[in-house]
Amino acid sequence: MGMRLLTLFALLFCFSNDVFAQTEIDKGKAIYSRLCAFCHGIEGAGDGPAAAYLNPPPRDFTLGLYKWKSTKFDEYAPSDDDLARMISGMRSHDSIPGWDGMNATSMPGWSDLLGKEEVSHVAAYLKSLAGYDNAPKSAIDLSGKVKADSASVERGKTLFKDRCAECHGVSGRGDATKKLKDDWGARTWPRDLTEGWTFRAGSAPEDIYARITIGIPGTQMPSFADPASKKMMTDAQRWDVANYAVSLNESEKKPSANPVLKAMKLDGKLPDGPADAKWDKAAISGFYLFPQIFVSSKSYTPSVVSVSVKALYNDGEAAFLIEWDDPTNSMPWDQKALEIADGDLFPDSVAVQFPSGQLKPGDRPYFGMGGPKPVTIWQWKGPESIEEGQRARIIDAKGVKNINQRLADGLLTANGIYDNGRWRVVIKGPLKGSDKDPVFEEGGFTPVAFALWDGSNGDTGGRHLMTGWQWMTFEKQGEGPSYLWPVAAGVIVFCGEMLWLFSARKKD
Amino acid sequence: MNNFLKVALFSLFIIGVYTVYSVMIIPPITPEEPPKEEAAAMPVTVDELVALGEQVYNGKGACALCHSPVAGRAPLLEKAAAVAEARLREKGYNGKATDAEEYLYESLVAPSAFVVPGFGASGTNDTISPMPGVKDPAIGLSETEIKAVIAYLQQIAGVEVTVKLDGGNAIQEASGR
Amino acid sequence: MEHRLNRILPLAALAAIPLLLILPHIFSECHALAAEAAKFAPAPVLSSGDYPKAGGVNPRLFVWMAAQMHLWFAAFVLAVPIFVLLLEVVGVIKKDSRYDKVAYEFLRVSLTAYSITAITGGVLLLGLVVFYPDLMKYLSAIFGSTMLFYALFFFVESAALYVYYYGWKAMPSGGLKWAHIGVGLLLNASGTTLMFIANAWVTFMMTPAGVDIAGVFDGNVWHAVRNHLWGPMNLHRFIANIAYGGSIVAAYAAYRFLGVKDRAEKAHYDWMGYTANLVAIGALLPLPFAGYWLTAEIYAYSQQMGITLMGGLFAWLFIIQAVIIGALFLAANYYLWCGLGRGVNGERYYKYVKYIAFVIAAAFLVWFTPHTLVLTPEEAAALGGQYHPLLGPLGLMPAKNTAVNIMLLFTFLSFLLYRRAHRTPTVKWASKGNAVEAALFTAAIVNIVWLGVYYGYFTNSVYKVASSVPQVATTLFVIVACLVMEYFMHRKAEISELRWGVVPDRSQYALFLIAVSFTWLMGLMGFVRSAIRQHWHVYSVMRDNSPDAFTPTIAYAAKVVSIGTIIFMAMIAFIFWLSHMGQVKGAGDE
Amino acid sequence: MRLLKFVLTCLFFYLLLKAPGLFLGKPVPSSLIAMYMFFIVITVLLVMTITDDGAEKLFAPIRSLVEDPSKKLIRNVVFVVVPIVCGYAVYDSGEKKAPPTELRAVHPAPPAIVKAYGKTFDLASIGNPFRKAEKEDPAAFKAFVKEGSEVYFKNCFFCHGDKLDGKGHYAHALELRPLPFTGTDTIAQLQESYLFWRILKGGPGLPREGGPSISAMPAWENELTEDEIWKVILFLYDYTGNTPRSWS
Repeated sequence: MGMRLLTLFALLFCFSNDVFAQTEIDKGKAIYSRLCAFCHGIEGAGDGPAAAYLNPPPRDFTLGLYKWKSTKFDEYAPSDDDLARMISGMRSHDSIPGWDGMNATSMPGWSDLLGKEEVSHVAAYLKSLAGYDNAPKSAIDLSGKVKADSASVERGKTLFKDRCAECHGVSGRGDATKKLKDDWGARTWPRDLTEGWTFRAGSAPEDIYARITIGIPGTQMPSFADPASKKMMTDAQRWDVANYAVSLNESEKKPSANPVLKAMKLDGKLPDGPADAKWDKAAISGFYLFPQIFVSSKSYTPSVVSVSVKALYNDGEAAFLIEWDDPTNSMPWDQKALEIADGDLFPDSVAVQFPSGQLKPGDRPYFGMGGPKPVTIWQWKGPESIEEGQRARIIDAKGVKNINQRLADGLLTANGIYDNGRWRVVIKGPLKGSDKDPVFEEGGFTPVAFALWDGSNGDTGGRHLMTGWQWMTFEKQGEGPSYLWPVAAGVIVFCGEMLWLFSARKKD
Repeated sequence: MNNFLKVALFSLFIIGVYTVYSVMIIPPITPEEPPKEEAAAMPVTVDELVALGEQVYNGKGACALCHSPVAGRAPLLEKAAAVAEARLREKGYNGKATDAEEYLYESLVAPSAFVVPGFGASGTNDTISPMPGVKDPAIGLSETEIKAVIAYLQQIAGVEVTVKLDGGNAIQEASGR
Repeated sequence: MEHRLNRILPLAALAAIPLLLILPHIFSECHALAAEAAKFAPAPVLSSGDYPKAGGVNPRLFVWMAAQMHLWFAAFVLAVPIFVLLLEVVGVIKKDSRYDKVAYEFLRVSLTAYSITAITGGVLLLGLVVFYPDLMKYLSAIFGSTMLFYALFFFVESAALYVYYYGWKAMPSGGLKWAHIGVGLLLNASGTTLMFIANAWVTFMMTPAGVDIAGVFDGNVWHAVRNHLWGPMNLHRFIANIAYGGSIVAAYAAYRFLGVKDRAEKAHYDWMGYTANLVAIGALLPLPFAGYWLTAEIYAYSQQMGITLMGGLFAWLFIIQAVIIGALFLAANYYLWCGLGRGVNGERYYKYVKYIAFVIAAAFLVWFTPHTLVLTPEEAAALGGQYHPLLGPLGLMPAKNTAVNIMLLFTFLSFLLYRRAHRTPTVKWASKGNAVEAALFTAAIVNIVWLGVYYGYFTNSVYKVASSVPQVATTLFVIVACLVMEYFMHRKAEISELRWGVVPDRSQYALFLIAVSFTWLMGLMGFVRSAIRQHWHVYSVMRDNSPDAFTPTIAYAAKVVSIGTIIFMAMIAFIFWLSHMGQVKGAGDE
Repeated sequence: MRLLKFVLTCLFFYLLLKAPGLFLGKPVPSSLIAMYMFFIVITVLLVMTITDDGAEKLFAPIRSLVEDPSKKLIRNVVFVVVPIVCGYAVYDSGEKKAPPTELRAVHPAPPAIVKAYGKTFDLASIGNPFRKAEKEDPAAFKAFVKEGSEVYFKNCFFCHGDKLDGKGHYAHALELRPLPFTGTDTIAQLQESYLFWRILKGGPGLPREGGPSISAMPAWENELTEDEIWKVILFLYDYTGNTPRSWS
């Protein structure tokens, strides 16, 4: 009897590893087909029903190639920790608000639905799809971190110009000179390093160092630790570049939670172009963009995450300085733009939208080009040919199907400069010009919305990026608020106190 | 006097609180402007006529206010145009219409000509309709609008739209308003 | 001879009442016969040029203000005689001269108010005739005959008032006193009839009857008078007047209480304030039912008008109403709590006050939690939308019905404690009785909350409204059952004398709050009653095409009502001061 | 001491009202807190002043501050600080420049009927035509749900999210955040016909109080077929484990 039991245990012991692994994979598969298959496909080939509408596309697990791993460049597979991190969420300190998964992609973090164990089951299933069962445990070494002083940043800058600028652009805005594709054939764009909040796997120096050191497998981002590469850098050099990349981040452009565009009042003439020094004093506000996916020709693969806007106004006009990073200027005679464009090349464009005329409280036109209540749109359009140049137009719209272009001559001016991957466009137009134009009152709030066309991403007509109604305020002239009321309040209270005191004395 | 002052201040304070609450705390909602009599674009095609009818039915005519399953105050009209012909032969019918379209017109301007059982004004044993005539100033539909509503009713009932717009008449009327 | 007269007078006054009710019938019949010959014109169609302009005066504001003043004063002078008469009768029956003294004091006050009512009425008429001549022409073509009646009753009322007032001292006792009461009855009957007649004009403008679609009058004035809203409006205004009169009387007593030093006088005014307030709150309780009837009739006449009132534009106005009625309840309770000190046993109930207060305040907060929350963009972002998982359910009707019932129950509890503050039951089953009452309360609360929560949130939408009826029934049952039990329990109780006058001065401010809130609320609800006509003079018959035809916002109306309230309060204060002066002088003469 | 009790009681209720915002991330609107606190403070004050004795004790510290000669120093400090604080409060309130708050009903009343696909739908009586398969033919039902899931992931999930939690990858850019379907306070409270209407007519089809000008929900009648909408509704309930509200 005792003998038999022992044998049973021995047998169990022998098989248990395998048996447990098998059930883990099954559990993982069950979770996978319930939650993950919609994007990544039933077979894990990255071909779920949603896949066609996503950029970056969902990962194909059958290859076992992962972009965001922490193992060494020559190690094909990610570590178990990497897999767990990718499934449960990669939140970094600077991600887009509300994003709990892989930043700026459609991959959410699952830690709110799945426990640690379940995540590991899913990871086990994913590993089984690629055919490897034991993941490496070694991560790259972060101990050689170089302090981010100015010398390091300076060294990094030099290295960056030599090693990285070809793809990321000299200013680091991702204004590539090459058309890039990843191993699955999907279009990729070099990251705009001035927008740290769009980095997929974090924007801390360590994160960037990891990307430089490991590369991004499956894409043209190579490992700079690979001795076989001509561009190989030493550990310290890679830290220098990482430090420099961190310094490129323009965090003031990151949209805040509830941005309000503050227009500053000027006495004289408003600037016509973006180079004017008058812009320096105006406050900058960032706004997140979403692609137009409401009517007809929809856009599912946006190429710009946000716009930054400044505004100035005087008694009769308002001027907007709109800035966004764009890998190309989308000018059809520009060789680089033609090369990089996805399909047909259209001119870039940007537009500002207001409700027309006076607005009653709580009464706004439809944000998508108005409806029964009209909107006024000021649009700037990049040049379609060298001769034609940039254009400005005013559109009076009462819905997408009811659009009237108004003669903008002399009313609206618009002027853009493209420089190293960044558009800076000034649109200047009339306030209170006619009953169709927007009306503002000093100190008041008015809704405003923006739209953006990236021509090299195929944006034209209804296919574009946009914001919903945002608030804009026309700040009162003269610094600081009135001190009259605060002082009056103080004096009244003080008099009250004195009155009280004297009446109390009198009673005695 | 001292008491008077105290009481007066107290009362003013109470009034002040109510005022501040009503003026500053609750959200400002601006009522709609009084409607302006606008001459609508004259429908030319049948589709336009039906579209105008739908607009009037849900808007100016306020028909949907009562003729809806939620309100339950009046019969539903999805099949009204289809049963119109049969209504003429019903016992309770006391109008002068001779065909379906005339019947519909009549039930719009003189609703008591036939009252659908169960929907009469209370205490009239279904002889008088609680519905106001649509030419009534409270609703005040024009001839064109009434015809448009009939066209709309015929369309939702799935019967042929028989309404004909007498062009000259309609235009004349539109400019008259 | 004199003896016989004494008997005939009250009888005649009594007989006058049915006569008053029949008269319009008779009259309208005659009128209809006469009208057959005469043709009436349809309602005129006006353009903005048809409205005269007079300098910088805003016609609408002028008429609004004059009408509001007239209504407030009218409510006051109609309510006070009802009060006075009641007090006089009670005084005679109870043989207590206190009542008589108070009654007389009030009548004097209302004398001045009476003339001011007439003056404001005249100003209102002037404003209407000057600024809206076509409307007045149209209305007087229809109501001309009733205006004659109005004049007649005005004369009767005036005469009755003077006889009533100047005859007070001359008819002090016995049959003469009864004759005097008869005159008071006549005074009240004619005053109320006056109001009914005026109501007909107002309600005709909202729910016109007796005219065809073009506004052509059918000649029968009784048809026009007896329009949809006439009945409910009469009832609603009649009850509201009593509540209003009570609150003003209470406020007057409170003011005098604060002013006098003499103990006996203090006690007198304390008692007067308490009694008047009890009447005011008592009349307030059935008011919502009259309001429901009124609203139901509005819906029945025109769904559009009903929806404008309750659902659409004015939904927030009812939140304001909730806040004010909540404040009224809090004040009424505070007055009762402070009054606990009047009874010798009051102190033992102090410790319960905070719990009652907590429940009432909580119910109040639920009551005015709006369905649609006002959120800053930050809050909206944090909530991820406008829906609030915790507050959202409180915005719905079931929560509010539950809250109101709980509030009523606990106010009643305050009242029970107040009653017990000077009673010690002697019946053997007293402790058992208490236990039963406590059990009743607990069961009622559980039932109300359960009904509200279950039917409101866990069953299907159709039942949502259905829970309110059993809830109200529960509340009413508990109130009646407890009152009956209290009666038997305390029938032979040791009743100690209430220490009238022994209340903190602060409690009197609760009475001011009630009076001010009533006044303000009347103005606001009057506004909404009138505003739901929107751009019509006579709804659906005669359009308002004046430049002021727009419907004002609630904020604008609130400002107008506030200014009106302040003016009215100032005038009332002046009247009281005037009568006080007269009294002091009179006392000096004696 | 009584004054302290008063202050602490009010503070307690204040914290109670703040708690949902601090701990659950579901803040009570500040406008409402202000109103609640106004009445709470008054009620507490009322309760503490029903007797003269109590009122006297409550206000004694303040009275002595004014009247007691020995407290001259504190008095002077308080008398200077209070006006400054008041002045600052006024200054601060004048400074704050928040955009106007706007009202929006979450579940506005649906119309009685909607028209789409050349038909008229009576919202009070229609139901999901595929719902009956849930009991009669579970296999077919599963297939319907799967079809619905595909509709969802081709059209809806960009905003409403992989997890149906309203956190799609474009949600951060939308001013009105997309509605989550998880939890018991959204679709669990609604009938399927309500969802049908919302999907059919989208943001532009909302009544005035629903914020038709700002809702980014498209009107799907132009994009999806009737069956697709009903199937995606099946999926929404199935995935989140909610059951639709019914009338019967």
